[in-house]
Amino acid sequence: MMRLSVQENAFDFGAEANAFAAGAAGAGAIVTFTGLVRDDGGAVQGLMIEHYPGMTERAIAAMMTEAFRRFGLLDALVIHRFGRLGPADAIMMVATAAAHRADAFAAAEFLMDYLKSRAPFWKQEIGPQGAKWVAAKVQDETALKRW
Amino acid sequence: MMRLSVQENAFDFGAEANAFAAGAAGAGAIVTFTGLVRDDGGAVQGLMIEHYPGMTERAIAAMMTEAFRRFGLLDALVIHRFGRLGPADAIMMVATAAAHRADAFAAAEFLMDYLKSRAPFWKQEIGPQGAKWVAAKVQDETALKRW
Amino acid sequence: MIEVLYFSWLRERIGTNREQIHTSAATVGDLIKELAAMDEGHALAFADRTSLRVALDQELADFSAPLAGVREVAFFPPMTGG
Amino acid sequence: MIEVLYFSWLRERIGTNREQIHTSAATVGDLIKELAAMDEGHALAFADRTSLRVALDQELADFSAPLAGVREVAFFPPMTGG
Repeated sequence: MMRLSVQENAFDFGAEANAFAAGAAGAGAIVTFTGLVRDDGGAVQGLMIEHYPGMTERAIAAMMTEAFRRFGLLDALVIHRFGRLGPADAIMMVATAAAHRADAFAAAEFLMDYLKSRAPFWKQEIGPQGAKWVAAKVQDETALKRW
Repeated sequence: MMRLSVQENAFDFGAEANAFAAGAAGAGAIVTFTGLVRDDGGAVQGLMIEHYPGMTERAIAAMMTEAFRRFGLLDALVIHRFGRLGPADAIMMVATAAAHRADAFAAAEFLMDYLKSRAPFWKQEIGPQGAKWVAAKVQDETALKRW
Repeated sequence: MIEVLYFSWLRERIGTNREQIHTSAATVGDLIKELAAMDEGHALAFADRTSLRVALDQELADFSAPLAGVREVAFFPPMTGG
Repeated sequence: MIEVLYFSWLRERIGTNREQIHTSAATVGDLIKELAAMDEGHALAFADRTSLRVALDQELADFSAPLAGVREVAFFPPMTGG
């Protein structure tokens, strides 16, 4: 069982987390991650997120399937937004359910590491001087090596 | 900033997660963990959790202070229930907020490892044959060594 | 006089969750010896020290810790929170 | 004929998000050479190959991958999701 949504609309983090926990029959451990738009003290007025429709869903589904296999998950959820986002908006969330906490944590970190560098999203920061593409970080690429 | 609650009443995981995310000004990453009562295929009808009032709050506050110091957290939340719980009830939750995901994940895992073995809670499983104290796991003690 | 608290199966074996003890024990270890000698329930509760933990005034401590100035001693098995 | 897609600053430099290309290029590397030679925008987009990624029919691939049977090629910079 897993659910994935690539969407322009905002989502309700808490409502999604509750629905996920309620549906994860037999789980002892639920981990969620949510990424928020940081305003960096006013330097960032928002984000514009571009993605590759079709490939995005395919790439995320492949990561989720791999996470199930590696960590024996009972359930997983990925929601990722695209389009225009404002400061403090939730960009995306991941939720994982497992019998025990070590697997739920590891799966959430695995999914995050792969979403950062292997799902076709590109972020643009909108600031007082206009829009600027966010550069990929070396440490995000390095993070993949641990899996 | 941090909040901790040791309580007998149930809590609303999603509502707490949303309130936490809304209050974590400047955060880019929010991690939550929730522990649920596993029914183990009907073998567990519920839990009875005993604790040491006073020491519990003190021990959790000390762990949270240490997590702030180590991981540069922006905010943290711990809710832990005691008393009688039913199958699939949420036992406890942890939430951490940081600028970046690595710190939010590490802090949540640190808090969980310490809550498991250093906060004065004792779980009793209630099953068809009556009540049975849950034994501490060697791997929970071992998990502390990584910090 | 010292307040001694018991939790989980230590509480069940001893049959109470707290008792006041007059003692001149210098350390936790000395106190354990005195308590274990009180009756069968106490003896059973303190039989296996590898699964015994202690807190002095609500802080975890070792069996070698001195009792001077301590008002509350708690004995319990390894914790199982989370 | 192959459908070529561009994202992020590759799209901006080239000035379009997709174009249809008649090519007999055998590999991604060969196709990049052809595209880079088209005009200034393409040349600029493909100037730095260390920050260039490619997907063939929506799967990540290497520059040495063959194009035989491929219908959709996408070029983009390193991804920044999450």
